[in-house]
Amino acid sequence: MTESHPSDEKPNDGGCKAPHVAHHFDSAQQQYDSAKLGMWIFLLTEVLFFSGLFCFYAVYRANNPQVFVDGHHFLNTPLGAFNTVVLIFSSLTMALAVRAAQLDRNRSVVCLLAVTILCGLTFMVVKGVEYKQKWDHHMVPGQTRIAHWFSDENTQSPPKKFQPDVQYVREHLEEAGHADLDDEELAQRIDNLRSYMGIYFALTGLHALHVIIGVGVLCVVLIMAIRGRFGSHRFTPVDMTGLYWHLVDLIWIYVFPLLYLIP
Amino acid sequence: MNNSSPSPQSASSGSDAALAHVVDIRVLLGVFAVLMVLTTITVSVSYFDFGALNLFVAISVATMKAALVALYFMHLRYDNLFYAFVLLVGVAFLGLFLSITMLDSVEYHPGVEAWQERTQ
Amino acid sequence: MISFAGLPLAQSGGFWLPDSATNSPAMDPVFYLILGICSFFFLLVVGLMVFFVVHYRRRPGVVPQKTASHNMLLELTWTFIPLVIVGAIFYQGFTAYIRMQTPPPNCYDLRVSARQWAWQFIYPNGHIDENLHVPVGEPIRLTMTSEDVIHGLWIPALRVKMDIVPGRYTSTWFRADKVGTYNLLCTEYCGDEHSDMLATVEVHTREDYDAWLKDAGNYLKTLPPAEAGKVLYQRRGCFQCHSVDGTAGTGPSFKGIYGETHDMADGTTAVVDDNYIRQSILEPQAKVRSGFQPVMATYQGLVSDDDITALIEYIKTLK
Amino acid sequence: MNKPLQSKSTTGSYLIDPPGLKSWLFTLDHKRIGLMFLVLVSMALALGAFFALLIRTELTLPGPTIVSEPSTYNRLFTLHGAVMIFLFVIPVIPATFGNFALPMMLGARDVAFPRLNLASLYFYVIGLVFFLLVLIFGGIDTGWTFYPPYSTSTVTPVILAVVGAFILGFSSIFTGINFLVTIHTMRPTGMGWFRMPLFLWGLYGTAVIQVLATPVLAITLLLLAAERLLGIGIFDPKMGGDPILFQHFFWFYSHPAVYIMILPAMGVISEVVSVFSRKHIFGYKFIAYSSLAIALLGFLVWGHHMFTSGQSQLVGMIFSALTFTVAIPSAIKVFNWLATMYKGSIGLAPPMCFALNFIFLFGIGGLTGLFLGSLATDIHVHDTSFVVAHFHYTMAGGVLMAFLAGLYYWWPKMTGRMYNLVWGQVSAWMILIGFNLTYFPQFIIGSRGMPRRYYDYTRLLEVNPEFTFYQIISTVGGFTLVGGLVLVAFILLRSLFVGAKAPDNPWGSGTLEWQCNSPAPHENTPAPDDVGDCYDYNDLEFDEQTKGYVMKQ
Repeated sequence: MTESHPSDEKPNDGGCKAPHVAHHFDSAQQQYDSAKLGMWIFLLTEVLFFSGLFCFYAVYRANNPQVFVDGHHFLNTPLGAFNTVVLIFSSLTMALAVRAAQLDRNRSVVCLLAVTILCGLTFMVVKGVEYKQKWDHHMVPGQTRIAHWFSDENTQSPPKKFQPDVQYVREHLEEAGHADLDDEELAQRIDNLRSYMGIYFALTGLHALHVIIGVGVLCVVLIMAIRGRFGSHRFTPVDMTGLYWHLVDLIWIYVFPLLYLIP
Repeated sequence: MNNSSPSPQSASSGSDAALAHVVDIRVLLGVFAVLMVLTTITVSVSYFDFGALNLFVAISVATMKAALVALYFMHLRYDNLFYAFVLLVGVAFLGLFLSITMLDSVEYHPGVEAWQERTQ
Repeated sequence: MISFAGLPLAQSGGFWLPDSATNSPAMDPVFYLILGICSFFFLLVVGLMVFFVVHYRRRPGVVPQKTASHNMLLELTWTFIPLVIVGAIFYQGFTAYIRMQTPPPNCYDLRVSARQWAWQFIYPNGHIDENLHVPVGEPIRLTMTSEDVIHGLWIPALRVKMDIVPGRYTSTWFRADKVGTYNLLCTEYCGDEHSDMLATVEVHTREDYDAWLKDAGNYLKTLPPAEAGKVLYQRRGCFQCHSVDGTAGTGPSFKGIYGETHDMADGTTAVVDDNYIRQSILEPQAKVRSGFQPVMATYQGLVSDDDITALIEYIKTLK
Repeated sequence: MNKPLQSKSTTGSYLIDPPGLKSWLFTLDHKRIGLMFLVLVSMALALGAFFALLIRTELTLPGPTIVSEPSTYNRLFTLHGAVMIFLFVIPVIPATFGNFALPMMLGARDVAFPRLNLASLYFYVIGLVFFLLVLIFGGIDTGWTFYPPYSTSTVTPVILAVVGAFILGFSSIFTGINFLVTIHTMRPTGMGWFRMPLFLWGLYGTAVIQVLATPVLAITLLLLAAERLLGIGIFDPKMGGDPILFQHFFWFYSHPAVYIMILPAMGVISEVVSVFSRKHIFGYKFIAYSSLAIALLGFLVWGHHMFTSGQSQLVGMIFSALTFTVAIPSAIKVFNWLATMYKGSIGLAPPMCFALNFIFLFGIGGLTGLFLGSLATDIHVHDTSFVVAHFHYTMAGGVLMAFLAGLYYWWPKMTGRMYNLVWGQVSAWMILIGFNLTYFPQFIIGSRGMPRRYYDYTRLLEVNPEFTFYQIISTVGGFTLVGGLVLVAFILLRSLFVGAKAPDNPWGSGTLEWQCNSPAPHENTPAPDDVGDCYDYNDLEFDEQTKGYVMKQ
């Protein structure tokens, strides 16, 4: 938030507006409606932002179904399901927080926001565990490059290769019923896995980024709630953050079955 | 569109009227319960193979869940219809983008396959 | 130097389109149809505009006359008339496109491989050439792929254009009806030497074509290795990046390179010997000379052992 | 009916109230943000024009002339394209005149989210800095379209440019959200949707595209960066990706983006044509609806950039058919402008001169689009100078002319100064002539065999000896055109120092922003209860004393 210069504070029409209504709005309702419409349009941009990834998913899946059959064996469905529950629960607490704010129950707002934040953090921890598993088996595209950025070596950047742990891949594919793969076919399948892992990390990574941003915004809102900034006529920040948080949930509701469940 | 946009003067009388609908707590808890049931269903059916239906079932359940979240948690059911319109525009454009791009890539895919066969 | 040949009077073909070398230029009538429609509407709009500006210019004492601020009938008219016209243009363009894109069943098949920044046309007998030679009056189908980035094949005289995409095949077809030599250019921007990625289309009679093909495919057997290497150097497009006169291009010059020791980008040194040249052709990224970018694509599977031997012999002769 | 406003604002000019540098840097006043955008986009225009002159000079004669290396030339045309598109034509009219005039035209005190508006300005500045960094690190050579796999394999700093464009996307989205919400929720009681000035309809259509299309560009650029850095196997065929997919992603944004550029330009022309003909705009609803139609149809035609790219024939046909539909709303607008001029009293002040230039040049640009939308002819002229000429006629002939028309039109309200009208007309002629000399020859050489993005055409001369002649004409035109732009800058900057004080309503416009003092006061005057018809000029008469228009007594 930037500094506002003095004349912004001057109510323009003789002070009949509530003090939290900005100078350029006529009424609290107009201000609230504007914020809400703005938020929905922002959510619209978010939907289209993710549309690129869903589009890539659809195109790649339509043309290479086998890769998805192979690929989804490498994801941990129980962890994904757990995260789904966590995120939906956090949506509930968020919705309850908005309700509490509308009803002037400030202590409930604080508690419910705190629970929402905790759920968001839990989600991130579980996501971290999943990512760690992938990293340990070299399943991240361009992993050597990433490792190189964080190392002290001052050599040329290594090529962007995808070289997962062959034994690990073989075991998983055997579990999936591909017991008798010769080396050449295995190499081919590993090669194809690159795009699958690419879409996995792009989708879940961008989603996780949204969760992190959401948690950050929630923390700010929580502090505002602790300071007693909200009430039945001024709950816009809680409401808007809630809409954003629900959208993040909404996207996960699609990501989860598309990546983890469909064989 | 004129009527669906939030009207500036609807509450200009003062800040006494509530800004937005307050959702009944039983509705919120009920929606959460249904969402949990749907999650259980979609996870458990994933252990059975329905062939081409897999995708259909998963997307249908996800869409039901998404609709519940949007209608109740995001208040669309109680709010100005225009917000729902905005969300649907997003979904429609996603559909447009996805369908034409997919149509094209499926159409030209034989050229890619021929190349892959030759080089492998 | 500005020569007077540069004046547009010297242009061949019509004012807008170059000479056509094919009797089935489905495109040209559509082009002139659209040109006619465009010219008419442009003159109409600008004519009215100029007339209004002159006739209704602001003068003292003259006030604007009141006219209707809308007229549904008039507006629907100028909505539907253009709609019908563009519908007609679409239909013309569409049918011509179908004719341009549907190859007849008995096409003569050639393969094209594009790379930065050279063309390789692969003939049925396995011969690879840097120019496109075709027999006159026969439908030719090109099946094309790229080894590195996207290129585009354009033969203006034949009204043929198609992008060449790595990782897949694209194809196009044409029939040249006039014996002669025509330009073939790359139209999809592909890097430094994009504007130098030119080849010619040589249209022969069937007999000449057969004779050329027989002759062209045989040079490895009929010529001494060093001379065959020189032909390969030309035909495989090595010249695009590697000069033989000592000037550095995208890649090092071949002049006097054989037997020298050079610094590599990774800090090692290497002697340019038979093995090094072989490796540089098959795995160009393995040892890149310092001061040059690792941009060369591999020729693995595109050159035979005999080809490489001939090239090495040729490079040895460049003192 | 235009009614005089009850009370003129008591605050001072927005230029000096509140005073101080800090008050400018942290301002939430839409007028100041608009003015700062004007300065920034003009700088971007100057930079882009500089690159353009280098390109033109290089192409004048065959062989290397002033640029000795093709790699330098490739960087020049890439930077010219990227700077002009991302930093100039996309933001120019919404960010400058939109920001300046939109709230005033609505009679609102500001846009709905003033802080977001300021953020939009700073995101633009950051994007600009990224492009300058690209310049410092040697420039990129991918073309502004970033097609992989070239963009994932070239050694130039593509990531920097991609991040820059990504950030500029945010700037654009913020403006779009702001305008949509402002138009929806902050219209005054008396102003229904079809009482809005048409410029606002143009901005509304633009904002719709900005929020719908820009996010897709953002994700595309992120994926491109990931592909280049890590190889996630999306666009690069060597990693299992599909380069055509990138083109779909890219044009899903970039085709609608040309309507982001042209819709507000058409809005400016609608205002100017009506005001300077002293006639009610003809067919208001058709013009308003055609803005929305262009915005929506613009999303259905992206594949016409890909007719020769390896796109399937089926999809090519679908896109060709849809492409032609988008020609209709543009044609409607042009006919309506002509009908507005009919029986008017046409004054040829500089804004109107540029509006006429717009109709002339955009007419050529739009009509030559028919060659490119038609499948058969596009095969031949795709990726040639013909295309270059076409989009310069629409983008430069359209957006740049509308920008200059709007600049001359709103300048008195922005700065409080009048400029020399005669020299303004001279600049319009100079630009019209220079423009046609530059780009018309490119149609001819394009259809005769000159590809675009060519550093050198020596090897084409054997078949096409006439190219040199046309290229020389084109370069002469290019310098005339840029000379005209310099003249515009000179005329306007000079007016700041010696220009007469501007009257409140120098052109006799009926829209609300002209009802306040010039330069506009810090505090916008709220709209009256009955807004009236902004295209009704009967109540206005010229006042010799102030040299401006006032309400009839």
